[in-house]
Amino acid sequence: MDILNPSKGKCGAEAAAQPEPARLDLETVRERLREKRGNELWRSLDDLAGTPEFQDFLHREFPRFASEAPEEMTKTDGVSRRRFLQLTSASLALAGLTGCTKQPNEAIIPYVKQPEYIVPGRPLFFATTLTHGGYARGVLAESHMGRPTKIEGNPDHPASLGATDVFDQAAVLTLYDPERSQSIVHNGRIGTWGAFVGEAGARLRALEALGGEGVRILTGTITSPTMAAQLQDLLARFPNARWHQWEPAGSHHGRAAAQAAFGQPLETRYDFGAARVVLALDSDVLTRGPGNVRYQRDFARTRRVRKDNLQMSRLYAVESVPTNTGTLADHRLPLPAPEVEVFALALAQALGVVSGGGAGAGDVLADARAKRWLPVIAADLKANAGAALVVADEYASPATQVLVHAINQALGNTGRTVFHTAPVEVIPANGADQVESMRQLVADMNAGRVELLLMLGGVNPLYTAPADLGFTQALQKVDLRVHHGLYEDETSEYCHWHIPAAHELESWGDARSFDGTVSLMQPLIDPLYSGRTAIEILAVLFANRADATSYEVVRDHWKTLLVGDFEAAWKKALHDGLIADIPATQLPPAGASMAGGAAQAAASAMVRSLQQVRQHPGMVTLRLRPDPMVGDGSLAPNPWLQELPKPMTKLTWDNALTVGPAMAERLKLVHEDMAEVTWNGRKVKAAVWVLPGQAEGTAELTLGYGRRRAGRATGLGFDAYPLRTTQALWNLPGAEIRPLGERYSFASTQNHHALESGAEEIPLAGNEAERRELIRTGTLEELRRHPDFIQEEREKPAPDETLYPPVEYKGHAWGMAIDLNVCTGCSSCMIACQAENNIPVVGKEQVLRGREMHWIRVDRYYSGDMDDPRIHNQPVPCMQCENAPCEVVCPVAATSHSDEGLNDMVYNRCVGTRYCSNNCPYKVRRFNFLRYSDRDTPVLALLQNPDVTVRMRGVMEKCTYCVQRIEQAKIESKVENRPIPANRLQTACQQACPTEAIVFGDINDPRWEVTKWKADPLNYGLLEELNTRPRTTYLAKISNPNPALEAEHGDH
Amino acid sequence: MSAHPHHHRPPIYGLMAEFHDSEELIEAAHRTREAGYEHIDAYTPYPIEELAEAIGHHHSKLPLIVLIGGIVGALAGYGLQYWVSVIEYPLNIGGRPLHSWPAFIVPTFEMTILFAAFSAVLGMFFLNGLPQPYHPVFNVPRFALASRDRYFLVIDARDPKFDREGTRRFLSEMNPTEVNEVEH
Amino acid sequence: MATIDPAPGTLPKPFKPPVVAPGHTPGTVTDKISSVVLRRTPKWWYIGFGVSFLILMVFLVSVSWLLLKGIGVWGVNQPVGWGFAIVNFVWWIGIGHAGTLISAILLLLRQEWRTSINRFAEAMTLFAVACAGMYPILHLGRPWLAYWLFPYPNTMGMWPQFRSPLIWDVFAVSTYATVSALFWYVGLIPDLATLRDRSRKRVAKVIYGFFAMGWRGSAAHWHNYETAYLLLAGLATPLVVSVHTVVSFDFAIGIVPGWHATIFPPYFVAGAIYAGFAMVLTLAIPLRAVFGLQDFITMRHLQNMGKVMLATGLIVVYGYTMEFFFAWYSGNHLERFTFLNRITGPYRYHWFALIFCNAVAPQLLWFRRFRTSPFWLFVISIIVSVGMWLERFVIVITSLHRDFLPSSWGMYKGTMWDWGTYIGTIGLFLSLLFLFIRFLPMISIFEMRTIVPGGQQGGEYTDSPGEQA
Amino acid sequence: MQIFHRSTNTIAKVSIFGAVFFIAFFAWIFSTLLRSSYATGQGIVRNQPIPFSHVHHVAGMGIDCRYCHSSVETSSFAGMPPTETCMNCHRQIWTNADMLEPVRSSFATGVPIQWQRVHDLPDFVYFNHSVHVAKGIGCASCHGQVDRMPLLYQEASLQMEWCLSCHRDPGRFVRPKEEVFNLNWQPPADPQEAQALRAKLVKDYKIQSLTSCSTCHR
Repeated sequence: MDILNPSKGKCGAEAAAQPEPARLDLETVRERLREKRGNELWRSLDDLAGTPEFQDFLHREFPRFASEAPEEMTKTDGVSRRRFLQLTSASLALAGLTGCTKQPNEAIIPYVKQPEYIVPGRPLFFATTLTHGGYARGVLAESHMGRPTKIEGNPDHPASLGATDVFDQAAVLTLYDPERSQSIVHNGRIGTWGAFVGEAGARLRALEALGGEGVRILTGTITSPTMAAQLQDLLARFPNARWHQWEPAGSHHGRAAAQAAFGQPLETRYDFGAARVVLALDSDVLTRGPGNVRYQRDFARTRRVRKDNLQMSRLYAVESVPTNTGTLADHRLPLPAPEVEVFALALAQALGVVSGGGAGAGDVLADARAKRWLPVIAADLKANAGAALVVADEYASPATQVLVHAINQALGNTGRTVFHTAPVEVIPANGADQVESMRQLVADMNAGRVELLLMLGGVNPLYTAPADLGFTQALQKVDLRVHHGLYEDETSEYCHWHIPAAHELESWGDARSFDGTVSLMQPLIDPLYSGRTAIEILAVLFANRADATSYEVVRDHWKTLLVGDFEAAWKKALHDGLIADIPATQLPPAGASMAGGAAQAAASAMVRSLQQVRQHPGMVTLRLRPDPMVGDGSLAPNPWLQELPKPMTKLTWDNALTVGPAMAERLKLVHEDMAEVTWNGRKVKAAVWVLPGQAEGTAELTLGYGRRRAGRATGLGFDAYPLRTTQALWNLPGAEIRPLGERYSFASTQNHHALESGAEEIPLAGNEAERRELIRTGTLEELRRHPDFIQEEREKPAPDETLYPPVEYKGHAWGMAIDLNVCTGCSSCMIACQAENNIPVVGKEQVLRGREMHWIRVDRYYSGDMDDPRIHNQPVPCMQCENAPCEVVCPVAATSHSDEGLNDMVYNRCVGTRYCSNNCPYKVRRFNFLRYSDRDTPVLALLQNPDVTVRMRGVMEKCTYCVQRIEQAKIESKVENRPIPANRLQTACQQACPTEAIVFGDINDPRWEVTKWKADPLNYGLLEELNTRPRTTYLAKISNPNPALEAEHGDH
Repeated sequence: MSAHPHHHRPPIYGLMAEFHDSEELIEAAHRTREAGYEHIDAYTPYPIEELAEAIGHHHSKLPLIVLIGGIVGALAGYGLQYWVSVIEYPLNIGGRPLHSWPAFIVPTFEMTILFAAFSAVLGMFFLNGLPQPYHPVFNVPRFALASRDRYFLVIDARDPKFDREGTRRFLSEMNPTEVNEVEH
Repeated sequence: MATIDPAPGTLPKPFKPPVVAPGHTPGTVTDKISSVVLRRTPKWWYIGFGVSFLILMVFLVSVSWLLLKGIGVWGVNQPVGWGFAIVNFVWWIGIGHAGTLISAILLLLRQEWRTSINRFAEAMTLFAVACAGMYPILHLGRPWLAYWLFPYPNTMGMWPQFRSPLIWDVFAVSTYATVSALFWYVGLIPDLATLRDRSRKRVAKVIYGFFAMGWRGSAAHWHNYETAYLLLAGLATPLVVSVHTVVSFDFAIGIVPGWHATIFPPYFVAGAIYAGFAMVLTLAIPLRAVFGLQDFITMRHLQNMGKVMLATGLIVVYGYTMEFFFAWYSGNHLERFTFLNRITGPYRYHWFALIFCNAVAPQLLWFRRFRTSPFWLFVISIIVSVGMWLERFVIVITSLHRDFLPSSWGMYKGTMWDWGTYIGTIGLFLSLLFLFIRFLPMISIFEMRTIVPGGQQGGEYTDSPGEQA
Repeated sequence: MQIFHRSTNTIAKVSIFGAVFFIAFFAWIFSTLLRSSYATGQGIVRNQPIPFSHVHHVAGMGIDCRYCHSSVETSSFAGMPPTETCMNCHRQIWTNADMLEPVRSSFATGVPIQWQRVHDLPDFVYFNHSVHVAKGIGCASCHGQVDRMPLLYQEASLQMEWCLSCHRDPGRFVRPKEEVFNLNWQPPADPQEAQALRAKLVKDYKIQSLTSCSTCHR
């Protein structure tokens, strides 16, 4: 598959644009190597490395490499570990061609000076930081001989605690993405840094006299203290310059609500660990937003039921569109989007937060069930006042969020489960309201008041700006337009200059996480594509530090703040990846007293809007939300994220207009119909996905698709931005949806063929899953009354029910247990596995044929009423059956059992009969139907994990329990002659899982957590009755329903 | 059946009588044997059971050969599987025993058949001395009809009772359509 | 097979025509049959062969593309890991069985009427097996490593895994192919001798002579020959039964509901004979017309084959019934679901078509009117061939597409390359067949001689000129 | 009439009989080729940028393996000496030998020396030096008497059957850990003694026979 190949046309063009064809750049190198394969590739890369052009090229692109780095730098941050040519020495471990008997010649390229901390063949881990929407998450980056190959969570970082979300995992692929912009572009031709600094600098000097009149800087949300300082200085020197922020998927309403409630744009964060009862109002708080990883971890800990701990928190979800959070809810109530906000109002009334309470509470509610639920929930919240938590959707209307703030305050949750701090982001002088800020900017541009516009950090307003502002036209009026980003995009096309950005793994920098913690960013590798950081650009342009590196800027910034022995503190900070316990870095906790009457005002505002809404029943509210995988669209070019099934729809490579079954019927729409959405005269075409559990009167279309200029992502899915205006960013009441009579085909990884095979497939699948007891469920009550009820349901055949003599596993016996009770379906495990195990991407067309390659998948089942179904998530890796059906049928013994009970898969022995896959009841085996692994793009070879074979066409592959990690741990223990420390060895999925839903280890050894889990009465195996004796088992999904609502529906 | 070089070589290979009817040939064959001729052979367009006895060819050794072939095949087949799965590279395959004899039956059976079939065919060639593209009888032009609808009796010149004239007379008495001398 | 005719010798009853039309002698039989081979090549042969060869080219193109791009050009996927390739494999192998059955089993049962059809039935077996044999190799992800399925000492120290039904297949199918070839060749030797003696051209004489190995019809030779032939028949009989049993194991050994059934071996074997006889009819009916061999392939043969089809067809239907019965009776939900899914699921039309072809249509054979009409027999035999292909499709695909975990359900559709490969092998089959009928006697001459008057049973002697062209 | 000459009888019989030997012969040729140095690269001297002599450095100067292959005890990869290591000595001695020009220029320009791989396993095989060393398998057991190789070549076939030959019975090659880097170590001459030693080491070093696939393939 050439899914990751840059289009050759483009490269050709750029090569042609080279001033002297004799000189090389990465493109040409790639061109030369394009037809090479595997080992051969490395050889030729080495040969090439000898040529004078290449040396010359290195001098230009990687000056630090060619001339040794200053000793001081080498010591402190080990620049030399990131030298380019070392990458080629990866040949000593790089997985390449399989299956040939005669080895081609290879070269070994040792260091010239070997850094003392590098042991060739062993990875190093560096603490660094990745940001999403400006917010930081501390991570550890695994580096093999200078090649970052994998991201893990940083256990010491409060936003991670060792876990990651899908975006963290995907970062390494973006780093190497050959489609990243690779050279400065000036009016469509290759430009040079010198020329850019010349032109922009000249312009600035001219404007400096006018105090920077006409200078505008547009960035995303910025939390970096260093950049904040830079911008401050800058605005001090250029008082008339303006800095604008635009984060398309930022928490605009959150800020507005805080402003309304507290008079300042405070940050709100939660402590799920302290909450006994949680009410989520249309909010996917557990898997969205900057704090999600931490929130999941905390929440999961309140839900982990074990025989020795029969306590768990209770979660209510009132939502219009099913969310991951909703799948965990003990009670889930689907309501139309506007009605959810009304529910907040009703609750406020019921709790006496606003008037209209008492007996009349709930009258505002239209839905009968909501009426019944309201008092119960209110009572439950009251009963747990102080240990309760009401969470509003960060995209919900400010009014709703104000009410929720008020409710939490009334319940005394504030300060216990809800916390307010000063804003994490840096607020520009012109206010926190980014929408307003954009309006100003456009107004200025239209008025011709803008001469120089710097768009830093990959902002892409031409794609993301509110549609009613007319940003595109306005932009043309700016004399000098500069765009800085990882990719050439819609915006860069309209700019005079495009400056390639350095990836965060190539950059020095800092940022704050959701709780304000300052996290440091250090590069794992020199910029592959000569990218530059925003910090550098600001320094060079505005601080006249022509040769400034972001390293120096960041370091200098902290020199002033890190008290005591700076070097020591700095080293520690770099080592930990964060700057802790230094007052200067803490965010002042805000005394969050609500402005009087704010709640009442919000309430009446909502009542007003309510009247309009209720006027015409049957009206549709369209929700616009960031896509669960590609966010606001900036991640669209990342193939891992594109192919990662979206939790609810299991859809890949597309977004969809989701509607509930009932509404679909009403609007005469079926799955995969094309429809036209109209709102305020604005139109968008999109294909329909009928999503069980989505409330009547609510449709959702995610942002981030329909990119017009995004390389391989161009044209995927449907662009929702044209509907998005400054009046309504998130919820569009009064939208019309009209069938177009055209069809579309979605590539989904579950029940692909809902139509082709009869639209009934999805409910049928759900009910079959229930009938086959794939997901065993129960309630806390049952469990308390009868701890063994799961064990008694099990149909595990007794050991003597087989003719075969039992196989003894002495020594280690690897096994895994998965706690369905806390799995949110966030899919971090899937993408972590993909990164760890060199799993290829196959593309939409192949997914359509049902050939996706993920080794672990998250199965999602709906059962019951499709308008209000029970929704379950079930991660399914290889079960590593002791009586593996796959092994018996393999004619060449390509899959067999290890002494430790692993179901080994030997790629280089496999001939590809696919019999094993047919005979696998869990269908966890994956086959390389075509040559999926991209070996044509040398830079992508750098991404491969050298400890895992890259599979060739025609061989079977599957989850190995990360056998490379197991073997590494065993070897270390043998070399050091000590046992493997319990619970230290983790699989990739386990390590990434935010909810600690997966444990792995030696089930022969009671010290390991997994052994305890398997001994728990909730433990059961999938399809045990087949006597496959799976080593992977599950803990049943236990819910904690409110007795007062039991009648509503059975055990969830 | 082909001429033995060591003892002295008679001038001709033998005498061939042609009959147009199987009955006559069988009759003739019996009489020739009774007359004491040992080295005789008969040629027919299709198998005739009595004829074999008539010319003194009683039972075939072929069944024994095939039996041996079959047994060898069976042993080889099972032996191979046992050696591979239990001795050479014992692997835990889906928790099944190393010596999964029920699974080994099929290949064993097939090997038995294969070896037996080969020994049947090769054995037949061996016993019949085939291939033998050259044979004196082909020197007689009429012999081409042996593969159509004519029946031939040949008395070998090496037969102690053979006498070029006497034997010719003896054959003519059984009213064949023709009697020919067979050149070497 | 109780319906088939009484011991040889008894006079054929009026409604039961003889196995050879009256008036034939060893001579006429010899001349008639060998003339088909020895006379100048008729124009239609070139046309027929040309067309088949073109279809064969479709095969070559499809296979080249397959090897170039990978198995992904076919429709196979997760969860349906096996598609057309395996369906076609089982289909062809099944067809092959009739040949061995006719030549071996009917020989042992002393069914003399087999004589005039066994030769090309055996040829059909060989060619069918040749077609079948390619699929297991082509359907591999890495076909160039197919030799790893054979046990041979190698530098990896690795050996085949003998618990896998696929290895059993390797042994069964390769043995079957070899034994069939031997059996066929041994049967040919006397006829090759005949052609050697009949042909006028030097080249032809040399070639036929070379393969005839100097056969001269010596009584002693005939004796060993007959013994060998009988023994081979005796070996081929259990072999042919074992082969389709093993093929059925490919499924029965698996745990997939719809595969995991003890009834598979018998009903696969029956199905094979069923399909095989259908194919024999499909070929015999046009051939006898074209070459005017009605004298040798008489209505009696067609009728008997019709009866065999009816009988085996009923066994197959019994098989289907039992599958469903077991599914219900076992009380196993997965089994029940699978079979319910066959009738009501997305592939229900395939299933109904299969029932029509294999269960309904052949019931016409109860009536002599259809049994004795070459046209109707031809039509029915075609329908049955289609039906048997559908049967394998239903077994392979519908069982896999919705198995244990609903999350992994999928659908399967053959691509143009699947079809190309399938139709292509039909081209291969026909091409080989055309070459065969052109250069070898399609009816066993020497065995025919034994059953005509003037043959072994004696009878009046007719003199006929030596050689006639 | 006769079609074939008398001689054809013999020819035909002989060729059928001979076929058996013919096939056997080809099988033999094939398996020999697969194990020949053409396929395995055994004993082939690759031309290196510098004609480095292990005889001189190991046998002559008595330099320990680990001086250059420094990560052999800690990593899967034994390690190749950085130019620096060469220069440690060659700053002082042979400072202007032409032979060493590549080393000096590498050190000057910072462009690494490119050695041709001698021991190269397929990419789907994961060999780990550290654990073998830790279990008392001597360098010489796989690399042969490197100290007698003026120019290095591959001693063993490195084919899977070769790996298995030891993994099935590691005892045969184990030696005391302190002797691992001694290229000239010999087991005790007396068979009983040698056997006793092996048995002891296998026990002390907890040596298992690992033939599971994932031991080497991942």
